[in-house]
Amino acid sequence: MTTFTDYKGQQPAWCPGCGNYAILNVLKTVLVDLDVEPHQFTIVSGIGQGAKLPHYLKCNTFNGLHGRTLPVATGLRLANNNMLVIAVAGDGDCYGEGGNHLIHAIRRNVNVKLFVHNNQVYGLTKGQASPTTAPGTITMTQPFGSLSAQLNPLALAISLDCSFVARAFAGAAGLPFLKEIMKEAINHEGFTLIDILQNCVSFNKVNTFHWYKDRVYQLEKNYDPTDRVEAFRRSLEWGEKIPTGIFYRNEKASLEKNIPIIQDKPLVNQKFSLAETLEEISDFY
Amino acid sequence: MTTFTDYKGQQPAWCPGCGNYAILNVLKTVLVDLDVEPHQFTIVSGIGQGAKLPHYLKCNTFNGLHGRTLPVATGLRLANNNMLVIAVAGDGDCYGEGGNHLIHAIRRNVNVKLFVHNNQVYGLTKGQASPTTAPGTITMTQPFGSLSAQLNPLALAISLDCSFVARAFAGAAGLPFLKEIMKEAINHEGFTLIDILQNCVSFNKVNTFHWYKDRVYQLEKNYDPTDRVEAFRRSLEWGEKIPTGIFYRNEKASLEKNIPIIQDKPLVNQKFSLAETLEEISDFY
Amino acid sequence: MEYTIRIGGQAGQGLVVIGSCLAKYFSRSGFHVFSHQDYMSRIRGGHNYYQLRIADRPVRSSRDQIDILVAFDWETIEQHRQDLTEKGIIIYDAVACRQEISAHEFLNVPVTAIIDQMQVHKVMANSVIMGAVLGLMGLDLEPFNEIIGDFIHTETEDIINTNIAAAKTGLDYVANKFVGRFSFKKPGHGKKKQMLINGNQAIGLGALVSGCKFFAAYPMTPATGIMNYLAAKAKKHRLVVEQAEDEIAAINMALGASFAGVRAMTATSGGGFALMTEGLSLAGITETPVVIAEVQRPGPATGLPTRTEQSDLSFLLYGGHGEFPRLVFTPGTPEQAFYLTNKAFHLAEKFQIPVLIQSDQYLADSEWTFSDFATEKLFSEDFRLRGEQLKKTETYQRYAYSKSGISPLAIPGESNHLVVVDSDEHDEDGHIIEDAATRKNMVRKRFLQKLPLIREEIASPAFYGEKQPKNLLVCYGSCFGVVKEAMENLSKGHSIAMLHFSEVFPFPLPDKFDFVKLLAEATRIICIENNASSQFARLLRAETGLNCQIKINKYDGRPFTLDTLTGEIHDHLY
Amino acid sequence: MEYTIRIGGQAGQGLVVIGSCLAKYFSRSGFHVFSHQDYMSRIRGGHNYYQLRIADRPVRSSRDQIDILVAFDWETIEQHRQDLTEKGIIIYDAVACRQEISAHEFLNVPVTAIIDQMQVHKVMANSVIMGAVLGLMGLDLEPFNEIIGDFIHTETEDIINTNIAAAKTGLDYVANKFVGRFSFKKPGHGKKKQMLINGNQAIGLGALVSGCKFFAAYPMTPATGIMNYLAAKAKKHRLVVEQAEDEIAAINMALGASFAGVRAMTATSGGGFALMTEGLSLAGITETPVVIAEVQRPGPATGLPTRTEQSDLSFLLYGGHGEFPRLVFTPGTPEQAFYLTNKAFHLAEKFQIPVLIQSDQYLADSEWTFSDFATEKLFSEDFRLRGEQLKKTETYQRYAYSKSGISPLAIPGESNHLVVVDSDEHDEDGHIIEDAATRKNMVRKRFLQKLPLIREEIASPAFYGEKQPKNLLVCYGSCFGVVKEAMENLSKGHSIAMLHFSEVFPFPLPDKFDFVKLLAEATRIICIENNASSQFARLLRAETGLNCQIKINKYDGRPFTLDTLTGEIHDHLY
Ligand SMILES: Cc1ncc(C[n+]2csc(CCOP(=O)(O)OP(=O)(O)O)c2C)c(N)n1
Ligand SMILES: Cc1ncc(C[n+]2csc(CCOP(=O)(O)OP(=O)(O)O)c2C)c(N)n1
Ligand code: SF4
Ligand code: SF4
Ligand SMILES: [Mg+2]
Ligand SMILES: [Mg+2]
Repeated sequence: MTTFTDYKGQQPAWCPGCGNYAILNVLKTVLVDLDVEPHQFTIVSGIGQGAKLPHYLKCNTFNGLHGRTLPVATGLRLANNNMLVIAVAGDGDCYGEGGNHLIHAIRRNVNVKLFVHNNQVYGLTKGQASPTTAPGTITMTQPFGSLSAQLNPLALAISLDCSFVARAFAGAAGLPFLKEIMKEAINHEGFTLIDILQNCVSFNKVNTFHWYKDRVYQLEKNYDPTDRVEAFRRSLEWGEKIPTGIFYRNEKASLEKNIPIIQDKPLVNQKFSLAETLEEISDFY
Repeated sequence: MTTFTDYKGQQPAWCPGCGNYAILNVLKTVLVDLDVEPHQFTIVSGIGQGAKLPHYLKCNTFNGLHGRTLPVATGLRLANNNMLVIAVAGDGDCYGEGGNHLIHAIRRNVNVKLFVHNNQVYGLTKGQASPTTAPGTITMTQPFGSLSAQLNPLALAISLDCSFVARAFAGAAGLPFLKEIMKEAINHEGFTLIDILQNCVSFNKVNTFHWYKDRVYQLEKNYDPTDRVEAFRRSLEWGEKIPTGIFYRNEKASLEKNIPIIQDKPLVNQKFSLAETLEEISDFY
Repeated sequence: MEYTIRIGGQAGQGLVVIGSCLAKYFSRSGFHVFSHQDYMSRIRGGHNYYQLRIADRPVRSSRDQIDILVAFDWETIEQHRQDLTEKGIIIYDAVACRQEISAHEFLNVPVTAIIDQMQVHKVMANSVIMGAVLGLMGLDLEPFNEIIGDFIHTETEDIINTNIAAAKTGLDYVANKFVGRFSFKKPGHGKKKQMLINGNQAIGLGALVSGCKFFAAYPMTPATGIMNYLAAKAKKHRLVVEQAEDEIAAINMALGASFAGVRAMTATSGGGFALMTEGLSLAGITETPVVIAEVQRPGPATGLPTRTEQSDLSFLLYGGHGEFPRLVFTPGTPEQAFYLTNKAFHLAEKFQIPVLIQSDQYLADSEWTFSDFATEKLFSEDFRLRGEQLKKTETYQRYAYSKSGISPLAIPGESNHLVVVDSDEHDEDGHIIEDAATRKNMVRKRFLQKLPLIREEIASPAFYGEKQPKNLLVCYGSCFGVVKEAMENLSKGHSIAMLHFSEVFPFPLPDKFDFVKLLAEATRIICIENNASSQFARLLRAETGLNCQIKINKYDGRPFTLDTLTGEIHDHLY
Repeated sequence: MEYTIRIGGQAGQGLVVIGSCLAKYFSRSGFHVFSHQDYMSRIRGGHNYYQLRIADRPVRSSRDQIDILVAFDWETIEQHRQDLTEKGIIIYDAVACRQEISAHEFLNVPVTAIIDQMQVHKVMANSVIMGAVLGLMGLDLEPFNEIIGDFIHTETEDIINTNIAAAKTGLDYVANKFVGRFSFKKPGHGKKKQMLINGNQAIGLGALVSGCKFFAAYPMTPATGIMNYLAAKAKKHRLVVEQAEDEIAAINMALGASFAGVRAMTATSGGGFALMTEGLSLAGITETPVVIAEVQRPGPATGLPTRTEQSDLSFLLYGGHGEFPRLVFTPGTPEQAFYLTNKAFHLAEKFQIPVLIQSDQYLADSEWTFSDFATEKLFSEDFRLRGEQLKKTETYQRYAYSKSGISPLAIPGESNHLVVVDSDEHDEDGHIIEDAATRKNMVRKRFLQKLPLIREEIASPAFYGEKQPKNLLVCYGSCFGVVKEAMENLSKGHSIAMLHFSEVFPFPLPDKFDFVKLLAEATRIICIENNASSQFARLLRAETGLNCQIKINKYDGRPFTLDTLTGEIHDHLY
């Protein structure tokens, strides 16, 4: 049995009051409950405030490039499909710079757990609009206000038939729920997206902790997450009320399950035989 | 009044029987009907078979990089919002390499007409799986068959609230309909996506001309393209029957309309005053 | 007369407000200022500092020792105390630092108490501190009162007045302490104001006055300041500033806009530039003018996002596949950055090529003072084929062959001539070709014929010091200021001079000024670079065959400082 | 004895089937073969050709003149007729070419008629033609019958037999024509078979025998052949071959797989490499082993997608931001490509760095014959810290300092040691840092300390010819074969030798073999490159200060051919 303190990492460099602290702590409690030891999983992240998370936790870590979290996680899973792989990204990281990888990781249904720290802003670079920023928001680089429609990550994922699509809020009331969803995601076989609403005290003065708190609610107990069209309909709710929970799930085989040669053991544990490969030379005679 | 021959370009290098010929011809008839002179529009394309189209037409052309069609088209529109800009891309070009740009061009709602020549394969590079290739398809580079879910461009666009989303088939029966849709798209203010089913006689032996012909049908006359959830539901139809037509439209202001400084005249026609800019130096004293 | 002030504390405590406001105070008052910033990649906490050097003569670098240390926290005192000159003073608030120190160099300014007493918001602490600093230097609050509003982003009278009052309190508090310690002659108000500008602002301003109408970029430290500057001017000067989804989109948008007929630019740092290299190559084959500012930070990969290095030179020289002409400028001061940005737009359009301006975090964030920018020197020629002239052109081919290799650059849509550009190899009309003959002609047109003409536009390196030096210092880019001051320090008693390269590629020819001879005849060439592998020395050898016997490198993410560098050079002198 | 056969026609007419099947016929029969392909970026139509050179001694390049031209259409005759030797023959089908020519060198083989007569599918035409070619050379159908199946991708007996019959008909048809024109001694069946392999296959095979387990790439001509080869072997040898959504994903996937503990690779061409440069830099700072094959085509941008050039050398040497060690190999033959790919995996893992293998379309598609590959020379060491050895390691730090700069490379998950890698500057544990001291130490560890050790692994350039040559030819990569043959042609009557560089970066040291002295003492250095700007000559000067007096360049998208190059060199000889 692991304990909370087993996962104690570096001292976070986040601002006091940042929603990232809550996500970090919830993740630790999930790991304790699932009894995953630090060496049994890897967190892959990019660059951004949320992406610093693995340093503040004890785990195997690949803290790569801004936006490139998912390809790294995919390569890692294909080379070792026994490793639990969690991808941590920001909204700019994953929906902006890395948007193409999100689309295709979902299509692959690679068994990666993606947690997006969605603070609706570029935090680390000091407050530019992100794909999820409310239209009209004026920033240092959006002199006429953000002119693009707000990206709806849930609708996007559902349109791609993502096998697990959820939203949670990293706030006091929402934390037990976030924990529950994280557990579900980790236990789900296939690609899972959790869009986590996270307040940024320094740069997002619109979508504050209370802004979220006053709006979020949980999908009904009897909500059926297997109905794709209904899931899409619900994913469009955003405004006075913002639903949280598991919007859509779809039990289909993961990418790894479809690759015959890694069913007995992961690639990383497969012995290489020089002799066998040398036989290929005969083809050329 | 322009005539069909006014648009005669280079000799196409496409295979005999390729669906691209039909698309090229339909586009010419549309231009004739709309009486757009060759110098009054620009086709931006990337790299692929479909992307060679502008050379086979008479028009201003920016034949750029594989996958980068939409950013070029966006920059062009922002610099000259009087120019009709058509973007021509392949399914690999636009949904694969260029996926991120598609997402964000839709969010911007830049007034670009995107025509995707979707032959569900990488043609120019000789038959690898594209994002729209049927799962399981075995190719030279997909030894275990294509393992990714088939990308549904319509559902994706609808999830992003794209202002105009359509599908057409580049086959005899479908051609008048394709023409109609192209016209609608060009007359629509905002970003428009037409996913055009196009047969590739050389590399797509599954989705052949007849495969499409036997499946496509037109959305009902009374179909309401303003209902986003319904549009999503219909966009999921793919199999024995494949709907074509305008799935979704949404009359919202284009990106260009939201930029105050280009409302009187396009950027390219605005005079530059050195004197005025030099006044900015005083800020530094 | 010169003094160095360092303000240290945590991110978010207002160091930049104090530092930049003081810098402005002194430049307004006619002093020369040089400031540089040292900050972490975080928004709150940690340890940052802002350093200002003030003098009655031009200053171009930072000193190692400090005369006044403003400490927001105990860590600042611990980290920087040893850098104090023996006359130096540490201004601190015993409450904020959680201890009182009796040592002679400590001056406890009870900021917290003053704020409570005045019953004002605690941000006013910044003004109290500024007042204290000025008081300690025996100065008054003029022109503090004029400028404070700009730095706290307000025009509200009473907020400004409260700040002035707070500053006054701080000033009065120290007024009769350490009197005359910093005997400081404040120039009469006749004294001409100096302009104060940093590297990023200079590039932004340079773009603005060059008629840049379109700017697309993806935020990346330390380049974002350029975008911030231009975005702030967008409304007034009618620019379109677009934040792209990624750097690939940024450069392709710029190319689309340039194709349409407007002057376009993008800016980024190393990682973003990596993503732009394919687009750079596209600019090359399509002959589309574009200006790219690359503001370096230490790599590889994410590296040290908020710090400085000169480690991307080779990447800018050779980045992008295939062969095409490009220009690479490496300004050494905000003034050079301003003029070279203008020259970049000028030559990008004249030769229809990509032009790269390389800066770094040190130059980007450093403020320099200048009496003024001579604007008559600015280029403002329009090379586009447009309007009537275009309409009356009989036949038009985007890539028509010519002796110079330059083909007419028409505006699409303005006439019935078609503008066709292609990333594939193409013919004069811009259509795809595959034959050997056309390929050869196009490589010649686009590359080999233009190259010598482009090269003629390149200025010789700047030369300072003894005419026939035994010791010749070589540097490029942001090392200019510190190397020049070090050279001046060492010129007494040594045969020394320096060459600074701000237009590095194509490499300058020795025809106008034979710097190659100078190098060949020097007993010792000392190359000073803010990187680990002496990339400029490598370029120099590739171009001239000459080897730099001594290489001084710094690759810890920090800029060279005057005193250390002077010492280091001294150890190597012949 | 040597003959050159050129098969010309449209894309999709089966030129490659005929060409490669004939190549195999001759290599199987013990002849030496060199083939190269010239094709357009289209799937049907246009004009392509496939050229084979057959001899009883090793051949390494293509001739300008041809002995047998197989023409599928009239355009082929028009384009290539003038390249015929005076004894040369043109095999054509008057029906297909829509005209009959009486001229002596024309041999009308009524393929269409034969096919109709035999009432077989028209693809059999290929076999008829192959039969005719063999007949003309006075050869029989052995071993045609053994191999034809592989080339038409069938094992079905009667399809094979019909093809053999078709070939027989073609052979009989020409049997008594031009008898003895190509007096051809067919080696007895004792004669050892030769292996026939092209550059892409050699890199694929090299990866396979080096234990490459993960390959991710995005299709791009002319690199796709590497992916095709490995994908075909995926099932049998248990590789994961993943087609990425773009090149950025491809290299990042490879890094993820390598981090997990398997040997990983990607391949692309110039434009794709441009998109990988940020990931390359990531490999650099994270010290993650990875092998990247870059198969060049003429740029810039899309350029000429199916043709050849050596224009990305500088880009591979300096691509990627920041400073980190890398290796760049430029094989000159499929055999070198095979061994250097193996060496690439070996050194990538030994030093935990990215290793780049640069090829080009010419090398990728050219088939060479070799008696065999000596496999005992292959490296097969495993440098990973895994299993028991890892478990019993007391403390583990991914970036532990060491004299060599190399830190233990552990497999994550195999023990309770944590493996932490970071694209930010980091400490020995792999966690983000910002302090100057750690930064300095890490740059030393990962870059400065490893560099000299990596350099020791670099082989000297290959040297052929006169020991103290007046004329010294210099080349690298795919120019090897043609330069070597040209040098041999010119060696009679001239003081000439050549240096070929296949391991170009870090640049070889002159310690083992003093090629620098050799260059310095040569009267004339002649650098031969398949590009416009002599990128290798530039590297040579940057490394040695030496200047190549003569530069021979080719940048029309085609490879050098033996006769033309020989002449060109001859004009420059001292
Ligand atoms: C290629 C590249 N471009 C830009 C950056 C600069 N950058 C670092 S983080 C970031 C965005 C941060 O926003 P987000 O992903 O939402 O994370 P947050 O800080 O809000 O948690 C950017 C633009 C980078 N590191 N690399
Ligand atoms: C950066 C880059 N990667 C890869 C390629 C090679 N490439 C050219 S076209 C193409 C895909 C073609 O497929 P699609 O876009 O569907 O067009 P189609 O040929 O099927 O019409 C690829 C991979 C390229 N030109 N540039
Ligand atoms: S800037 Fe925002 S996201 Fe970043 S640490 Fe501070 S509060 Fe959190
Ligand atoms: S390969 Fe396919 S898409 Fe390309 S031209 Fe031929 S038929 Fe058309
Ligand atoms: Mg964010
Ligand atoms: Mg396609």
